[in-house]
Amino acid sequence: MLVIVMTSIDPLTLVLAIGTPLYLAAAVLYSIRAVRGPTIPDIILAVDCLSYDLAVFLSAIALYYKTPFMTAPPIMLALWVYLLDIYASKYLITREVGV
Amino acid sequence: MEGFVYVLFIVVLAVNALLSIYGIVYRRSLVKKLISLTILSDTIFVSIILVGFIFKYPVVPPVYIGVSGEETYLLEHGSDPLPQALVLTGIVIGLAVNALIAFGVIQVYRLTGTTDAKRAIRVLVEEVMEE
Amino acid sequence: MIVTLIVFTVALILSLVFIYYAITEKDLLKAAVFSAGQSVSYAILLHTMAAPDIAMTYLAVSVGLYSALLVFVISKTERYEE
Amino acid sequence: MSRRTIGLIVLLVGVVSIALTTFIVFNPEAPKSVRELGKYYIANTTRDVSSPEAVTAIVWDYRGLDTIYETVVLYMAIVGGLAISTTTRKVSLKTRTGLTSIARTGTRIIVLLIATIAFAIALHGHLTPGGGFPGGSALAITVMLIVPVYTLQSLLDQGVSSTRLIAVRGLALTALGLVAILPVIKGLEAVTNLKFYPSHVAGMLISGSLWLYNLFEFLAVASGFAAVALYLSIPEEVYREEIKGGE
Amino acid sequence: MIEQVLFWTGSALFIIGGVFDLLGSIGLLRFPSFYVRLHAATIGAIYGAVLPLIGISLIALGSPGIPGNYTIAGASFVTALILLVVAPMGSHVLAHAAHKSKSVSWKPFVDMLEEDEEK
Repeated sequence: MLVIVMTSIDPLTLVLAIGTPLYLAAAVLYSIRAVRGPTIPDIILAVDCLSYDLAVFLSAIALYYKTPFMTAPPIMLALWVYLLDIYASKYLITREVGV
Repeated sequence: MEGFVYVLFIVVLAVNALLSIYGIVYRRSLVKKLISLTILSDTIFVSIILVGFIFKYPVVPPVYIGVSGEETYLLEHGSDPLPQALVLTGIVIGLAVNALIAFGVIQVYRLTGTTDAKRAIRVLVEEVMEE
Repeated sequence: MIVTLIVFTVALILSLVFIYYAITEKDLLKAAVFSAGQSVSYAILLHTMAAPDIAMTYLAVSVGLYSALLVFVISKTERYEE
Repeated sequence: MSRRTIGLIVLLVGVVSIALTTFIVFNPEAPKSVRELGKYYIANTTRDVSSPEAVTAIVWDYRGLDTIYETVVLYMAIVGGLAISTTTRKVSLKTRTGLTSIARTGTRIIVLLIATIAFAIALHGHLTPGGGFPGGSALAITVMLIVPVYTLQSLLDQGVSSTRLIAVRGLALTALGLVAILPVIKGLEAVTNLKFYPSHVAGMLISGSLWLYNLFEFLAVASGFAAVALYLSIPEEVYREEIKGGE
Repeated sequence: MIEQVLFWTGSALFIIGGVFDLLGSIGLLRFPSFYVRLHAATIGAIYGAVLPLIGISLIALGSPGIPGNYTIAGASFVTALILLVVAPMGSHVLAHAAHKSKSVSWKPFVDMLEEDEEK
């Protein structure tokens, strides 16, 4: 079954080959804002958007490699991407994280 | 094309490692040394995984699903499990050791009031001389 | 194969940029955020190299626990490096 | 443009040109097949360890002794860190600010999801990618999230204290050592897997000792990092008072 | 037939999401201040991440040749739902911190939130 999948020319590769350059261009633009951003919230916002972008990307790669075992990393990335937001905001507001 | 990306991979990892070694040696802030240390260890982990990667189109993780005729497919297209197993423990141990270093940095700041490596040593030496 | 190679190139350049800015930044909180960006770009490299175990562990440790640890250290010491 | 931007551009151009020169001059080949040792592990993992996951099989069976010693190193590092920053005062915080109610509600949902996924990853480690190390780190993140959003004091009120976490950690490590040593009573070597432990329990594949190792490693890593988080989140005033009171 | 429809609907969502993501990134790069950039970041998060993830799950449902395609579809859908919760919360926390700590410089005509908090 797998050999048949490998040998046939499928439209999936075509779709991914059209779609991925858009996401990668967006990632490059986000990272330009991340390194240029004048204040801390700007940088964190850009890194967040980059991470959401890359969560899409990790799922697309799991589809591209045709394996069901590579689907857990995007879930995990999406779950605690906002941890840095919370820590940085708490530090900016109160200077001490635990109170 | 694959060869060029392979060379680029090695060169970029080497430059990353050199940059982080610069950060460890020449930056005076202890927190900056800690950040550089993690970047160095991450770079080394990625370069170990690169040893086990093969430049083929469908590369799959070395896990069996239960489909017939799968063993030949995995032997042909699976990535190397040995470097992955070696790195898996290393990442967690690295975090524990970094937590130990972080506690040390905080303690140095409590005792001397600075995280600058040279100034912290000077403050400590002065305290010893006064006694 | 071509998608894999493009992803490798972009992620490598991103990691180089983030590491350069993390090392040369004077504000340590900004350096910690750049370090988180470097972690994300390394995670996509590891995931693309068909190592989901390592990608999961790396995401949990480096994107999650390590950035929190750095903000804790910065909040307990000082923010700017002179 | 500042000097940093110029330095970055020089670095990027240098990296690409070095790679291009090396590629044109030496023309190296990218690796196209896995080495023989890796092929051995892939081919024999279902027969030797009865686990379809080659990475977990290497971590806990082929090189199990190695991993157990690394767990001991983990324990030493965390205990050393906690010993440096110990305090004799009882921590109780009067002011509780926390974050906004939107962040609280969202974090409640996300923490539940993280805990579920952490358990799933850890207990499925012998069948799918994952295992004790990623699952434990993921569970520790729940504590790391609760501390800034709901404050340290609310965790302490719920009974999650660092002494209890360290006790859980010690118990988990003891159980890990017992699982490793138990085959000795039948005259086998330590860290043997399928000769002593069954591969199926009640019709479900547990791959011998792999499931037990994953479970205990999960508990050990999670409680260790959670204890580190609790110690780090104690406010600095407590330590300042301690240093003043000591003099 | 239904598989073809699912596949091409998912592909359309994936590519449209890419276009939205590019637009959001251009907005993040071009807008003048942090509070305006939050708007572009929302476009990048919801239209640029949640929409294509649903598209990926539709693509996986529509291609039965891939082993374990239902796992991929379910996991992508769960990721989309999680992002739907997480992304607005992260932006909210960041905006709250930026307003409270006054670390972002801006010149508003009127700041209602500050007036409310002073009362």
